[in-house]
Amino acid sequence: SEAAEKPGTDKKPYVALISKGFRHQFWQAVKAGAEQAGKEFNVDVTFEGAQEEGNVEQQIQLLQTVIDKKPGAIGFAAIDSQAAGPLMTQAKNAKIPVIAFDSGVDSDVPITTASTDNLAAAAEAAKHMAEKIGHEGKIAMVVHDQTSVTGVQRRDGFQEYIKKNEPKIQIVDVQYSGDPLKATDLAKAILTANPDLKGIYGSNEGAAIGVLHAVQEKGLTGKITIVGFDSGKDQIDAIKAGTMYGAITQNPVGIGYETVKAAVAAIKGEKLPKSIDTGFYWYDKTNIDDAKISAVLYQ
Amino acid sequence: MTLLEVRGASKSFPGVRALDDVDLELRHGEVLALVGENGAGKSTLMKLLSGIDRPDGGEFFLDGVQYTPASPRHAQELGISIIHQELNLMPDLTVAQNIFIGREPRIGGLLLSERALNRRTRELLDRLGLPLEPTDLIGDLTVARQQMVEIARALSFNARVLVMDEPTAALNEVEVNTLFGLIRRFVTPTTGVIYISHRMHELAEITDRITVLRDGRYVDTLDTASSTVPQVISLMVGRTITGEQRPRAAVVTGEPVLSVRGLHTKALLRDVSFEVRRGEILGFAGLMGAGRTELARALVGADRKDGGTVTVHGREVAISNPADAARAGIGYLSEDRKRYGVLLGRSVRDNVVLASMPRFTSAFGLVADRMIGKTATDYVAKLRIRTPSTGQLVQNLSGGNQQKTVIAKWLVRDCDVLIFDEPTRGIDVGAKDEIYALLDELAADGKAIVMISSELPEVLRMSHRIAVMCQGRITAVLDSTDASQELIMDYATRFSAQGTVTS
Amino acid sequence: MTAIPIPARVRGSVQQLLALASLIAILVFFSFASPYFFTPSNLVGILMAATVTGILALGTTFVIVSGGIDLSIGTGMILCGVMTGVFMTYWGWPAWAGVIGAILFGGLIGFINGFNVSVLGLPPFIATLGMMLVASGLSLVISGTKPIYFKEHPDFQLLMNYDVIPGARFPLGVLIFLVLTVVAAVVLSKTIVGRYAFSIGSNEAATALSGVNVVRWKLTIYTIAGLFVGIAGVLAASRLSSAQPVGGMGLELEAIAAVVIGGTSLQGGRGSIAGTVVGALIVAVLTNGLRVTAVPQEWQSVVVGCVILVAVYVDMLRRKAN
Amino acid sequence: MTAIPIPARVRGSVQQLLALASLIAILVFFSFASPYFFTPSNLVGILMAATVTGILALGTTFVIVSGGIDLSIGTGMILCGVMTGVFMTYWGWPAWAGVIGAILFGGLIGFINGFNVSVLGLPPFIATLGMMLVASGLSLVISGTKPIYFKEHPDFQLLMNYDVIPGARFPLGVLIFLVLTVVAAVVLSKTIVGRYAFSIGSNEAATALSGVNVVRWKLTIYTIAGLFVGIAGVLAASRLSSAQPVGGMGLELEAIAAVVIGGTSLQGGRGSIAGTVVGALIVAVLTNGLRVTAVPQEWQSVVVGCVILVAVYVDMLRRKAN
Ligand SMILES: Nc1ncnc2c1ncn2[C@@H]1O[C@H](COP(=O)(O)OP(=O)(O)OP(=O)(O)O)[C@@H](O)[C@H]1O
Ligand SMILES: Nc1ncnc2c1ncn2[C@@H]1O[C@H](COP(=O)(O)OP(=O)(O)OP(=O)(O)O)[C@@H](O)[C@H]1O
Ligand SMILES: [Mg+2]
Ligand SMILES: [Mg+2]
Repeated sequence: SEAAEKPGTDKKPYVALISKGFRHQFWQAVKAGAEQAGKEFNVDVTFEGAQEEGNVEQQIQLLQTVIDKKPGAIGFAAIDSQAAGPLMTQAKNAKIPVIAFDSGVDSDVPITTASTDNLAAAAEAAKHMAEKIGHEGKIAMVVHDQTSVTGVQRRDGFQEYIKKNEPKIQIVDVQYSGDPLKATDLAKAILTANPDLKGIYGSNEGAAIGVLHAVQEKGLTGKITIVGFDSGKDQIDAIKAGTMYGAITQNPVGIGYETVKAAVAAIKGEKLPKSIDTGFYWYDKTNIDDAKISAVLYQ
Repeated sequence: MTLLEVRGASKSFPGVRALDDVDLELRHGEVLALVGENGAGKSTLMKLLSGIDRPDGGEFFLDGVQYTPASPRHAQELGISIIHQELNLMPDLTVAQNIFIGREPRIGGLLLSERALNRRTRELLDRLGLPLEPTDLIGDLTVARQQMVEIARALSFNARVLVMDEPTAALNEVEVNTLFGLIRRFVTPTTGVIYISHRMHELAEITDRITVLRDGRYVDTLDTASSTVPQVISLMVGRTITGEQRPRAAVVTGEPVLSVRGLHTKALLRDVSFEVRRGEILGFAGLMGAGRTELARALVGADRKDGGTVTVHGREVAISNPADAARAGIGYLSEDRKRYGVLLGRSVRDNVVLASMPRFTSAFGLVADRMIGKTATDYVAKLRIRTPSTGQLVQNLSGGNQQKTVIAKWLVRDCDVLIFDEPTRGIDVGAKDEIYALLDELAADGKAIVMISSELPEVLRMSHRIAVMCQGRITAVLDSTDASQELIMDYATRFSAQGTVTS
Repeated sequence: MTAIPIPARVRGSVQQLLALASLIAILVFFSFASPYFFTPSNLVGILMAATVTGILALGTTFVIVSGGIDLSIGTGMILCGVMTGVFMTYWGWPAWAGVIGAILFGGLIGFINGFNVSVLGLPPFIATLGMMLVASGLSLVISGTKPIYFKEHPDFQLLMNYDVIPGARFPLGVLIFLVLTVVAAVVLSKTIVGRYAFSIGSNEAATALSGVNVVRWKLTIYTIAGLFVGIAGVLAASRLSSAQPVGGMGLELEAIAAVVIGGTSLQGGRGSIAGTVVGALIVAVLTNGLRVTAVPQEWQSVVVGCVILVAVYVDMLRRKAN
Repeated sequence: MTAIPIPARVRGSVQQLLALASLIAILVFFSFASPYFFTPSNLVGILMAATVTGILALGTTFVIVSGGIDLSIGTGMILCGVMTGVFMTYWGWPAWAGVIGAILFGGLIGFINGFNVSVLGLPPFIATLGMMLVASGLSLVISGTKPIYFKEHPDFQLLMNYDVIPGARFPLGVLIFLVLTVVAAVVLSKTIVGRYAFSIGSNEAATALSGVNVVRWKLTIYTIAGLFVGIAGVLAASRLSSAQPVGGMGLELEAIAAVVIGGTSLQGGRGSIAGTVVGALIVAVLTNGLRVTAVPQEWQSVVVGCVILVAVYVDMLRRKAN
């Protein structure tokens, strides 16, 4: 109902979530999970993210505004946790419990963290890539972003796994873009410069879609192993059709849900574990229709 | 020893040899006229003198000492002050700020003192007797007043040599007299003035000698006292011009083409009514700021009207912008060539056809370049526009030739009513006669012509009837047979005590 | 006076040749730097990468020549893509109707810009900045912040990708870009709207006083730019076989840069379509070349920035020398 | 002649008052719309949000008044922030030296822009677009694509956050913004560089003919803008207690929008610092108000876009009526 969405119009507790962005489907799925929990536990939930994903300054401003509204609890997915330090202290002084989500907040203020281990998830993607290409050959990476924690972890987790376990696999290029159109042109250039490439990894939905279209446009469908991240209809279809090998998905709905659930517990003063693992899954043609997987995929 | 001497100055532009081995000598205490046809190279020579352009060859001497002006500032420091043909003012700054740009009074070397600036400007303006407000924005002033600011600025330097490139082109008789007074006061045994003008009758009044340029070359220098106007003109154009005096025309009795009733604007115009007949030239005379330009602009919809009707060929027309006016058959040639006349960055060709593009466009919207080229060539020849080709950018033409280009634009459009605001501004004597002939021809063709001019002899010579304006009202409409300079000036100064006109 | 006539036409084409020279220099450089660069497939890739920005730049050339600016083309394009999805997927229109609808929608965006600029008299920068924000928000609102897929129209992606030359890979999208270039060049240099764009850009007040209905023609000019935005949006959606509701910000600067690199003056009154295409290609070739030669990405924008400066500077010097 | 003299001074201040009226209207609206809006802490929050963009807008007002444009302020600010990190963390300079160093570095960026524009004669749009790209790349290169933290200077964040009024929350950063506003206003309206900025923007050729060394003064003007960029960069870094190497793109448009909303003409020659501040506040208040009233985020940019259009239009109408 209208009233339920407006904070402060009744005595319901209010939980404010500040995320890294809101435009991408991933965040929309987190939002959906959070709102679901909001209904279930009868709390008001708002969800806001930086207009421009990765803009620390914008996120800090959102956080400031929210703290001024004195919510019952705050959920926070920090773009840069150190940058948020002063505001974390401010929240603590105002006695507003903070729940970190998506990635950790490097501060002792948050009571708990609902997140996925991005390093481990990326390593899982690397493992599947290595198996598929027979543990040797050249591969490349298209990473959605060069500086954010998820971007860096999804890059480093992948790279480190290959370095440690796959001596015959060579990563020839790492380029950055999460915009599908730009990622397409960029992946095409990588394919051009490396005719003997065996596989490409795309570190989020936008990057993976870009890689997919680049391979199609180059007429290399089936010859290049594509491993992606997140979900979305394009990736799901491509995996079903066999044009993409598989992808890692987090459980974005679960992240949102767990965050609000933890916030409610914190408002009530209940004890919470130090971290809540929301998990990740590898999915490909063989398991995509499993109930456990399809529950965490968003279209 | 001479005050200023030029020896063998040469200057070329792409496609044009503007100056070819020109000599010039300015003596102490004299006013030297520099005359020549449009494009003869007068302005170019002055630009070399004042350090704006570098010469290709030639030497300059000031009091016998050779100098090479490196920049306008350098020339100024040497004591050479110049009023350019094209206005060079900052429209967003005030009168005072414009006059003292680069020489602002400061407090403690850091902060500007607006008060001191305005005081000094007020002193200067009072000394020169110019009716200007130091704090007015230049952009709000008419061309004539802007020209006065230029004059004030040039005189504010302690100059030895004052160069005036057509300072009177935008002025009318009264202001011209003010200017001459200023020049006479400026000239002392240590100073001199170079005076460029196309108004021949001014030369006798103010100058001592006359130097003539033709086609970028030095022709001759005459003593003003011992030479006649036809003599000067024939040197200028290289042939004799029979400056035939047009017989004063009889009253035209064709049907009215344009009739204006009760035109009114908030700022100035009060109940202006007049009509122009087929085949008639209606002259508009008045002092600066009388409202003639404002009338023309309101009429064609360039400015807001607050009342009044306009009828063309007996049908009332609603005009809310110049496009409506053009559709109704009314064309307006503005007095401010640079701002409202030409497209400086486009070719002569593009300018000439600008008002008539649809005529040169096929059904598919494609423009007929060949036809445009032909038309442009025709008019360049007809008006003797001096340009290497019709593709030349208008900004590279001399001032007078730019003016001819604007006139050509309206000739191509073929309107029933043509309003010419100062049509001969900056045009040389020979060309002026050509334009007069053209206007006569247009009238004879059955067009109705409104001619606004600040040169009374021109108004008297050309018009069948003359409307005189004062303070936004028409104070008289005279038949040309009855009109005289004195009578016109009388009606042009019919101010009333309350600021309204009694007529 | 001795006239040495150099027809303006000849000088004009020499200038374009010179801008082209910068492009060729860059092409030659990368051809030596990487064996993979000067291959048919990579060159086609460059053209594809240039298509969307290039089409935006074509349309915005009209606006810039007329002395205006259009900041709404980037997010406007995204919105047109979303509208393609709305028409074809949500409303079930046939593909041709969806495409035409989205292009006309682009025209509508342009028309509104033109209205704000010419009728209301807002500064073009502000009018189109406002539209940029509005369009970026509306894309999200209309799409529900999800990509829209063309389920019912699996062939829609052929609009960009169909190989026009059997055997060789030459995508339809690139052909469309080339055709649009010719159309834009003809419209700008040979039709009345093009002439008026130049006149208005050169001196709007004088053009109006010449009896030209400046309001109407500015409306037309912005609408033309909007139609190009619509086409770009449709092609971008076709390429990704989905309407992506995010992005587009920054694309306007890229397109305007292409126009300016091509020698069109932001003051208005001067410019050419040929220049714009060369400008768009310079950016596309540079970006691709740096990727193919695997220059670390953080250095890429440094290099692109410097090359743009140098290219425009060299172009300017040569013009002066002319 | 009946002169009806309206001194330029009076007209100017009336205009500013009117722009202020739009701001007040928005403030009143949100005060009624949300109980959280008109609270001291939220108002201070708005000022803090306006600080960085506002300071950028102050500097760029000089450039725009002089008829130029500066697109490099957004990424340039990011680069200055990174340099703060380099000086203070990598090189171990004391805080005061790091701050001054970074501000001077901003001046250097501005100086290079000024050099490219006035000495080389590049169009300001291109010159500063090139710098925008170079700065955004250099930030990544220099920082190693990682944020730089001020480990050795835990107090550095106080530069932005220190409460100047004991007890009440009024951060030092906002005070700095206010002081800079006064400084900029004095420099623009009362000193020679301000006067020449107006003069150059009004008619550059005529200014040069008047003997003003236009090249030198344009260098100065761009350098001033650069110094403001440096200050903004330092404050942004202080606020985040880290130098973030990404972002900044788009901020230039926001700052320019503030300047234009404030009544400064992009043609140059007209403008004021007071207007710029009001423009910056309009954007900041609007953004904050929409958040506080919990307008869905995808609608926010639509609303901001529309309000900007309306505010500028109303301002224009009132000016005309004057
Ligand atoms: N920058 C330029 N580029 C090309 N040609 C030029 C340039 N400046 C002047 N010219 C040409 O040089 C010639 C002389 O021009 P100038 O302006 O000196 O004439 P003028 O005697 O002052 O004429 P007017 O009486 O019309 O003002 C003209 O043919 C003009 O077209
Ligand atoms: N753009 C403007 N802004 C403000 N006032 C103006 C403007 N243009 C003209 N005026 C004023 O309107 C009055 C009429 O000027 P207008 O130009 O119509 O006179 P005019 O008879 O054509 O004289 P001239 O053209 O010789 O100066 C003058 O008082 C002038 O100061
Ligand atoms: Mg001249
Ligand atoms: Mg007049």
